[in-house]
Amino acid sequence: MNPVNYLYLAALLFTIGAAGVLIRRNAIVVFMCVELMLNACNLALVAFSRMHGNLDGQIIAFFTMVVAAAEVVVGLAIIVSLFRSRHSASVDDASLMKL
Amino acid sequence: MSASAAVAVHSLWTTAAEPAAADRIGAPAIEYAQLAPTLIVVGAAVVGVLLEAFVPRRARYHAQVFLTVVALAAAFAAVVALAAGGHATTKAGIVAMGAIAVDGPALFLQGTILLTSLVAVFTFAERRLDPAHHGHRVDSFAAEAAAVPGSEQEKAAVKAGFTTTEVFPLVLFAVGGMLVFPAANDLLTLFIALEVFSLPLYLLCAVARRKRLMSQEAAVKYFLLGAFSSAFLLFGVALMYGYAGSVSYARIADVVDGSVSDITPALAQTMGNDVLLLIGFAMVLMGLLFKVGAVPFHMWTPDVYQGAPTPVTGFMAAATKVAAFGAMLRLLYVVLPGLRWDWRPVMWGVAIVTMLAGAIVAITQTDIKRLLAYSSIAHAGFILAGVIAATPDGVSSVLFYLGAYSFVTVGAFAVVTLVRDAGGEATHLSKWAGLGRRSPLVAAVFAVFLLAFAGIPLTSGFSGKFAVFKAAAEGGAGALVVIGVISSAIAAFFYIRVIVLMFFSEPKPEGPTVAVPSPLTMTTIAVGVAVTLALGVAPQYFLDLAGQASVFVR
Amino acid sequence: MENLIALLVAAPLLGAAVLLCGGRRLDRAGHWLGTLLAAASFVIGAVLFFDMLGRGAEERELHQHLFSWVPVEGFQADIAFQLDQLSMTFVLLITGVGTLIHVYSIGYMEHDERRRRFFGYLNLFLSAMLLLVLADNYLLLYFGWEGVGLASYLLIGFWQHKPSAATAAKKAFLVNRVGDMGLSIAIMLMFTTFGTFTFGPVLAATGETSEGMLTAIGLMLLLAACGKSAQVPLQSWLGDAMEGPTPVSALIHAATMVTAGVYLITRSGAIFNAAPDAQLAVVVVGAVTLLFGAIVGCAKDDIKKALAGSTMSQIGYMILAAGLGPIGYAFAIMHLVTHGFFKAGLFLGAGSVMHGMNDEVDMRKYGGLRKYMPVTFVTFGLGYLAIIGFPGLSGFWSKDKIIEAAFAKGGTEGWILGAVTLLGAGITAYYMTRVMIMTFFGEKRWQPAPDPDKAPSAEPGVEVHPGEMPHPHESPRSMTIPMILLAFGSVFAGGLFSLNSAFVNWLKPVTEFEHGHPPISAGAVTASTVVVLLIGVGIAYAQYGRRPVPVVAPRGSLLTRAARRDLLQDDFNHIVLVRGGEHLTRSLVYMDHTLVDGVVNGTAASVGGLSGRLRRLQNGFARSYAVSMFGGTAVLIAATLLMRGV
Amino acid sequence: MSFPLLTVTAALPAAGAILTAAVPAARRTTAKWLALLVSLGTLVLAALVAVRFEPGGERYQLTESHAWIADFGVRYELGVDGIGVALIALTALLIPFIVLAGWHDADPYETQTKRWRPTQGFFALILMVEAMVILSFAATDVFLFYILFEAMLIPMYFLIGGFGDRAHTGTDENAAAQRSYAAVKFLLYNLVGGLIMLAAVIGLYVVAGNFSLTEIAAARASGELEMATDTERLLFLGFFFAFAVKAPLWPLHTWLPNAMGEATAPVAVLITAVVDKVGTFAMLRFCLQLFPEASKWATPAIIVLALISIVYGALLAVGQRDIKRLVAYASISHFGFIIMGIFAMTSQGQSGATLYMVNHGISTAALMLVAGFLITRRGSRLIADYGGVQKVAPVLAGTFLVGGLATLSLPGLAPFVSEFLVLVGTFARYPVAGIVATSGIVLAALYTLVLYQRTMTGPVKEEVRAMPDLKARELVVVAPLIALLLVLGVYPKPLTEIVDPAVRHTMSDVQQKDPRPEVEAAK
Repeated sequence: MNPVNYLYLAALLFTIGAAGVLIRRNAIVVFMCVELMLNACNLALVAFSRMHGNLDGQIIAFFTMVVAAAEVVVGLAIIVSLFRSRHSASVDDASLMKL
Repeated sequence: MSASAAVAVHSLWTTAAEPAAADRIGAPAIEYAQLAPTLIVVGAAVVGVLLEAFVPRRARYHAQVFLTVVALAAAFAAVVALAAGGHATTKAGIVAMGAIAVDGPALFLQGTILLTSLVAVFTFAERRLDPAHHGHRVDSFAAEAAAVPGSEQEKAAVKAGFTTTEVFPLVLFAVGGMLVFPAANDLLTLFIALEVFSLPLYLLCAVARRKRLMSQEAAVKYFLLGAFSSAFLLFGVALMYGYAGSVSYARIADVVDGSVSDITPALAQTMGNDVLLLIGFAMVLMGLLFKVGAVPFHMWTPDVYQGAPTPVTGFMAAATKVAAFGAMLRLLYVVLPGLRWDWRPVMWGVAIVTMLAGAIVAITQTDIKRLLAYSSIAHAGFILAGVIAATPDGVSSVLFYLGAYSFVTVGAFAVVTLVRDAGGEATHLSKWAGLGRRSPLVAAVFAVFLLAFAGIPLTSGFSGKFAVFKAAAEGGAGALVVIGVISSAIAAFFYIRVIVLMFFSEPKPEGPTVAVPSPLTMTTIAVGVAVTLALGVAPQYFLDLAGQASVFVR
Repeated sequence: MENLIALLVAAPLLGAAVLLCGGRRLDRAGHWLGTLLAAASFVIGAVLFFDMLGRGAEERELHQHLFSWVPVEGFQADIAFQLDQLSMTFVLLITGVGTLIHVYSIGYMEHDERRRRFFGYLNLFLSAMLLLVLADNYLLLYFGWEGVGLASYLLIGFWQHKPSAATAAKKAFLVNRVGDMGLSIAIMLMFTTFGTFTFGPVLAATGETSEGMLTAIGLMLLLAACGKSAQVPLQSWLGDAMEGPTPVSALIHAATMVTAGVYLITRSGAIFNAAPDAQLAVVVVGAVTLLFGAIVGCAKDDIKKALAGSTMSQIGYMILAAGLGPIGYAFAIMHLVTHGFFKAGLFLGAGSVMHGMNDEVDMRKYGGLRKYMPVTFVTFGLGYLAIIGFPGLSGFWSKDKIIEAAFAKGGTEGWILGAVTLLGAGITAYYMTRVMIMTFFGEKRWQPAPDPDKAPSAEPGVEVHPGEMPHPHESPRSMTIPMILLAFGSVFAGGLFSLNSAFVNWLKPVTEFEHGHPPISAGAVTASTVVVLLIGVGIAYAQYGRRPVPVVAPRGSLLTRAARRDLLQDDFNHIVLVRGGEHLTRSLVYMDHTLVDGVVNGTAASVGGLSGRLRRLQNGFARSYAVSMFGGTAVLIAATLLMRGV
Repeated sequence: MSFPLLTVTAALPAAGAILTAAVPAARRTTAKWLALLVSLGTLVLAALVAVRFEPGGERYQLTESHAWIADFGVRYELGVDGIGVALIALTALLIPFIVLAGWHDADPYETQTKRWRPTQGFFALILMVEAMVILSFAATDVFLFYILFEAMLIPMYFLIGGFGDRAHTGTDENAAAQRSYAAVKFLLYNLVGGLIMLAAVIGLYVVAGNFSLTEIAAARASGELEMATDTERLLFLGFFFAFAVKAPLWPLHTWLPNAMGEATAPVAVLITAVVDKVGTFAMLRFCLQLFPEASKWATPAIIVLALISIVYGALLAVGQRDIKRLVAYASISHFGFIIMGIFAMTSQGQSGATLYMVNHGISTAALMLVAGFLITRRGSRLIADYGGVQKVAPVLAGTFLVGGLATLSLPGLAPFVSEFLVLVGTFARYPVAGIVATSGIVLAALYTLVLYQRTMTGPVKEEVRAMPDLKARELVVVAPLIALLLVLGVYPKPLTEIVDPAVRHTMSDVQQKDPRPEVEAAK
């Protein structure tokens, strides 16, 4: 089957993720959408790797997963601390600083 | 444009290095010597973590400060040694299996980053600005970042004299990432380095001792948007990999130029499809533009600059820009010179919008930190003008500008930490009224920094601005220079507004006090002023340095 | 010999410098020093004069080159003097009359605490005036020209505490400046045409350029002359100039400075001779002013203003004569000299009268003074006879010649000019008789002295007690002697000059002279002059001698009223120039603020507004930031693709 | 490499500035004397420059040249021609008087804190400005000049904004507001001008490859350095704009009245008599030498603007109610004359313009400083608040009158010579312009005499009845200036001798010959 379709899928996932970031209010969900985007990237990488028949893409995918994991750690730490001090994880509530 | 021509132009600012055999499987050969700076810093960071774990709380602060300062100093020494050893020019090369380039720009920027971080770290370690709580000296960071603001737990932590000494390892990690970022020689390293220096910064933003809510909010915004942008960057990486079948800069460049020998059918197919390349490039570029805070990817800047603890802001504003522009230079000059005719117009647009928007919006700011944030946006625009030049002078001018700018920034934010009232730093401009009457010296110093930002002659700001504009003009971007000049005229307005405020308006009775800092912050400010004036009056030496360092290895 | 010329100028200049910088310690001796130096300058002048007489008509012209003033590439202006018969005439007049008036002032200004400064100014004037007539190039002449302007400004406004005086001074300077514009433009024209503005070369080279250019230069010179010599249309300042102390009016605004215009035109004769149109303009100006001044003189009740009007008219004669060209120059100068004597005499007389009458200037409040101040009466009377041209006295000789010359112009022009001059002679007789009668004859119409606060025009000096009746008395010797001497001048000078036309021969080498041939015999002209004269006197006698003169001026005819207001010239100036100017400046100030400044401020404001609007995009919501990033990326991608045209 | 006289001449005041600033707060008088001595020393050095300069010799003399910023093709190059010498002399001459006149202008208010040291700052800034101005008159490197041209603004800015005229109407608050408005306006106008010039400077570098005035000019003359017409014109405009703001030329003039009105009289003199001269000087030296063709191209427009400045400035001066603003607008009119003289492109015009710079400096200084003394006595800048001063303070009034007469360029006083030269020079090429400009002499008389009449003559106002006459210090300030006006009015030869050769050079740079007199031309 033509690997290009995977690319289309990846693009689709990426767009969905981006849309989620733009639409959802809850910081956690937003962050999950970012993760989705990262995974879209992984899919694309793997697809290309397959297409070119070399391993770079797949290696990068592994790196990406690690990075994503690290991001989760940092991100959740920040979001949770925010949640605890405000009792809300809505990104829209957090707007002390503007203009 | 034809491949040969591309190569010709290309060779303007690159020298060929013996091809690093990336895909040969075998024990990786790591040139530790040439990676020394990064290794020192990262190693020290790890040690710092261990210190956190094992050293008793009393001693941590001193241990960490000592470790950090020594590490940064040592790393800087290593950079100097490398440069002296000719690795910046003759012996420049690709190391770590083609992952990292050790060449002029890389070393110059690493040196700059290390020095800036060093002076910035002094402000991290400053503990004299606020009166001691319960007999414990306090710095700018929360006693216990995890504790809810205003909670009993926090009070207890303060009582116990906790301090977030973790910031020092975090800074070291960030610096480590920044050192790699401009030296990254393949897209993967680029991405990893980006994350390595971003994540600690997200955390650092969150740990302010005063105004913690704002601090946390800043962190969240920075983090979400940062992650968002890095996702874009990663997708861009994926697409470019898809296009070239490799993430190595050299390889991609060849593919772009069409000067590759071994063309597999797949490669032939993807090579034909420039859309991959262009979209990929655009997305990677977006990731970098986000980091340098170029319009329209700048919107995090004011909020984060304002919310983050001021020492962090200073560090971030200075070092991040250096690293990110370094990476951008390498990407544009090494990977995509063949695409010059595609990216230059786009960058033109970005530069123009950035310069103007930064300058214009700054006019109506009322908070000094936000003001500086917008000024940093405008400066990003100026630097972009130099990047666009696409000439060796362009590179050197950008390098010079980055060096000059980062010290002014660190110094300026260091001064901001000094002006305090009951609520911590008094960052609202109205509070600065009549500062010149209260403490002429501090006001004068800050005026010097502002004048440098405004690019008044005899300050480093002018030398830098002149350098980039000159490069841009020679690169045929005359219109850009004119717009740059106009926007600096607009920008001048608000810098001057602050000066007027400080010197010509009567001080308010309930105005802020100017804390007398410890030698640490004094050093920071002193270095800032010294460099500002030195680069303003006699920039030749540093221009030479930047000039010699302006050749990328490929 | 020629090295003495500089001393002529230097002596009074030294006096001015010393007196003005010397400070109070000179107050007691100051006036003597001033007078002495004026006299010194006169003596030097006399020496030079006799030396000049000693030499043949041709080598009488002397030159002295002091140093080069403004040496610039292609531009040479020197401080250099030229003393020929023409300038010599003026030197003698200026220093002579000047010295007399210095003497007179010693008495007249006795009670003024700023007398030292007054003499300083007088000396300044003398040196400037001498510089004017001795200069050998137009730029240096301009130097003197403005110098006398300054002196006149300072002296008119000498009693600065009087707003009227200050205003008059300013007015005089400004009107003169308008004239000066003409002079400087003339100089520029000369420079661009001849490459120089030294008398010799310029006047020699008139043949080498177009008549149009010469006409232009001539007209510009005429403008200058109008300003300095109070000719229509720039005459308005002279009347107000009478605000100055009387000696000043006598010296500057009667005898010397105001005649500078005549000098200028005569000096530039060569130019005018080659530019008939310019000459015509000169003649017209002269004729008009001649009548204008005369008419104004008839209506004024202020004795000095009446005399001022007459001065204007007499100078009109001179200008007219000068406009006639070679047939007139000599007579213009001759009349200038005689006029210098008798008009100065008249003014000093008037001053002496005022001195005796608590500084009252309104003739309607004089009357019957002849018994009380005989010397003044006699000298003034002689001056009167002289000016109306009573046969045998100075005025007769000079004016009669001018009238002849006017007729001699020939053609209808000649007739018209002749008629005008004759008419002028008649009017002169009328208003001078009027002055004479109102002042010295008839019954007393004295009034108690006005309250100085109400009428600030009272000259400080004789202490005046409000309400006190004046007690006329003869003036001190220091004042009468000069009057007597001048009276001599006004009686005999004319005759002397005309003795086998000595004066004409004297000037001929400079101004070249040709005999005019009037269509009617000279005798007839003279006769008609005398007749007209008698008519004038008769009318005046009928009006003022026969019936009492009302103390309060009757309303009078339209013309009279207009004449009292200087024929509405000031009103015109006020409405058109002053008001218009005020409006212009006010609107310009407004424009500068709103328009020129407004544009810049507006730009700044609009940038600020833009900033405010852009600022709102920064609304603090992370998601909207994300949107801008997303959109930005989209644009970035689109742009990149577009660049490639994919 | 001979003795670096020019550098030293500029370095002395700079060093003096630092020393003065370092004088401890309590020792105000010491600071004043120090500043005075330094300025006098500088005067001596400037005199030395004038002596060492041979009119007949090289175009640029006392030259110095050191490498500075090779990357920008910038060298530290100094050298003076006659024009530079004249203006350096003027600067060095005026500063002592400015210092002396401002002796008490920066004494602290009672309310001010101990740590705030206005006095030292005031004199230090003045000296700093002097140093920069002198150096900019001597700079033969475009970049060096530009840097000084811009850097000069900062001390001036603090002088204007930090030390306002204490005689103001209204509350202290809005006085302070007006003052900082004036300061900001001054800075922004000039900064914008400077930045636009920066673009042109960069452009020049791109075209020429270095910044050495002499080299570029030579290359231009020899034709080695060709400039596309449009390029040259754009560059010219970039330079000219900055100078026109500084000069200032209508319609870029509005900053001057504010600045001069709000600043203390000595600072106002510093602005108009010294700093603004840099603008006109630069037109003569840089615009004409670097862009001769463009200069010729722009001349008609510039002449028109200059004419507008002359008439407009004079008319607005007539309309002013504030003495200092009046003088400011008068200066605008005079700058119109200077610029017209420069661009008339005749040797009379340009010599005249140069003399005009010097004479205007002296005359304005005389007038403005006396006005300052007057204002400090009465505590008001409004003309309407005065009257009859002549009666109570004759010496003050007399000197004021002389200053005024100089301003209306009365023959015998220095400005007449220069003004007439400018007029003749302009008339020779542009008769109409010459004639229109001549109307300026009437207007000048108008505003000067009106000012004198309203303030000095008439009945004595109550408020001025007790006004003391000039003190010794003030007399020391004014008398020499007036003497100088008289001397230069009658014997300007020493000046013209120095200036003439320089003008001849400039004329040859723009390849212009004086129009020959009609009579000669006919032959």
